[in-house]
Amino acid sequence: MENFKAIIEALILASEAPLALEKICVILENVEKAEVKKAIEQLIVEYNERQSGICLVEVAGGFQFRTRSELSPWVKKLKGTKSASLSPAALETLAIVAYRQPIVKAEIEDIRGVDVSAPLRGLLDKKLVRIVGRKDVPGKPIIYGTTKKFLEVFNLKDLSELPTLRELKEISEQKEPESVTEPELIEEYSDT
Amino acid sequence: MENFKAIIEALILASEAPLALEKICVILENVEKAEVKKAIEQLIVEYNERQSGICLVEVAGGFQFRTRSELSPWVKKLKGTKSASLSPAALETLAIVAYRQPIVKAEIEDIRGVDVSAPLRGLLDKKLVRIVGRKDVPGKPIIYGTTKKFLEVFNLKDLSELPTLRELKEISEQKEPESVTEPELIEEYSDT
Amino acid sequence: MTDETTDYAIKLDIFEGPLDLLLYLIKKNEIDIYNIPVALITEQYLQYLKIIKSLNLDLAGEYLVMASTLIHIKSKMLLPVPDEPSDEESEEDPRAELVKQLLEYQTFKEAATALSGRPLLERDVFARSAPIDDKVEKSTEDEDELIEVNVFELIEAFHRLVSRIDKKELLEIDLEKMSLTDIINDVMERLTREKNLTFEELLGERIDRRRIIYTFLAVLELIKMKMVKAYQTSAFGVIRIFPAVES
Repeated sequence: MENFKAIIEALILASEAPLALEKICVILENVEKAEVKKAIEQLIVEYNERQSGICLVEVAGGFQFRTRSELSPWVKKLKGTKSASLSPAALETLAIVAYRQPIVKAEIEDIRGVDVSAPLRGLLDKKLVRIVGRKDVPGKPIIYGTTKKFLEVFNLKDLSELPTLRELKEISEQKEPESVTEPELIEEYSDT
Repeated sequence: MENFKAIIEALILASEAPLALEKICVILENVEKAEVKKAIEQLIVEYNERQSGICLVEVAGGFQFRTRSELSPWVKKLKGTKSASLSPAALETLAIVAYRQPIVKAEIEDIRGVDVSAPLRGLLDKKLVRIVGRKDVPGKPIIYGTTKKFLEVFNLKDLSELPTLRELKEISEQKEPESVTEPELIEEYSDT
Repeated sequence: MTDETTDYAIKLDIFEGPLDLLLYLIKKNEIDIYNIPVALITEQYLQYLKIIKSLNLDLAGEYLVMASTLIHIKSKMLLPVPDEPSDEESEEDPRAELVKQLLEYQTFKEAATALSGRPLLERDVFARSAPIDDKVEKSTEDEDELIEVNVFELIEAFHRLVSRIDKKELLEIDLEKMSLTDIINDVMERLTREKNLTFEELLGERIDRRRIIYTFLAVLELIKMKMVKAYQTSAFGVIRIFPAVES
């Protein structure tokens, strides 16, 4: 098995979802995790250097071949115009869930100032958001969190890769809002 | 569009079926068919020379990336650990068992309106449903219930964490677009 | 005025709620968010609501709640401020809560924009979507395959069924019932294992009130469903519970 890099390449291509390093190791059995990692890194560099239309990216806790984003106009032409864009309401709701998870519906509504039933339902349908459990308070409200698919769709390695909210404030040339409490990011809520 | 080879590569990766030469030409518009063909041939050679785990092959009247056939044992191993989803029939049967347990087969069939032998057996095999006991009525029908694994798969502490229908309605019942501020929510249902 | 009306009308459908409308007004008037002239903003806000009404469009309740909040703040601002701060904590700016809310909402609105600016799958980047290598048959030993399905799909499936057959009784499911089901399952499992148990044994160590009531209800339910039988050797004797049918 001298050429396990080729095997890794084949596995990543064949996998339906981003393929986790651990899973590759399980399949390869006798190769050190560090070596597998090195091989993947080499592959990433090779695809980049080759100016290929394909790149190997780390996303949602795994590796996946994707088309280069500059080429999207061409791929879109192939795929037709069924661009699955999210409405602003859905995006805002998703952003709140992503940064504040685990979160209940009432908390999302507090922030958005409107009822979020419809966008929340849309996000559940699209599997970008999932039910994480119930909060142990009277009424046992449902707790929501983001899914692995959310990471896949938004091209994130994991939740810690979400742009921090502080960075956003800087971009938006706000006067420094010292008094605002910094919402902390809850890291591990990716699903199994 | 000097680097149309990269575009071709991206198109082939993203295509749902083997991509025909003619279709590539339609998308690229201003490139000669002969040139497109030459680029594809170059790509095929490149992938071969690189000893990559992936090869570009002509199949079913088009081009497609495949894993190299020598590597199929590894790919098979990957597919063996593939995660499965439940068929709609299985999911419906499981839903009835989950919400109405303990329940006998005839009752499930009353609700689904069809024979549930096959999905029920599948659920037993997958260890999502188990035999809880027998009912002391003529025929001594088997009573079914959900398992611990069911709770694990659905990430539930116990059955009381299952969302109730009332809650589902709360998030799903679309108010008719009564306010102007929400019309874009509707599009959310139509896409994907 | 007509011009302005059209301007408003166009803007209306892009607001995501009262907070969004307020942010728009703040930006439009180039106002410092930390020092909102409440009277002005309230006036403009109410003007918008009037236009919505005049267009015969339904107004989400949240907009009206915000209107009353604004009016409330405005009236508070009109109250004379004591010259000297009293010994107690100095009176908070009546706008503080609203400002906090606006800033928080603004933060997430920007986060939403940033999210949609990322290279999105199926919009900017694409993954392989063809089934790979038909030659590779799926291995049949799916003994321990991972099942990928979420609870939402489950309840969706049930909801679908219910709406299809429209049986009202099916709707009578609530948390209480589900907790009871947990205990019913538990009781049946133990009975299958132990063959027979007394009520006390069924309770085990967990003897809180709720547990006793639920276990009792579970046994009653099981008897009703003809899944267990209860026997008593003498009056006031110990009640033993058996599975109704040997498995």
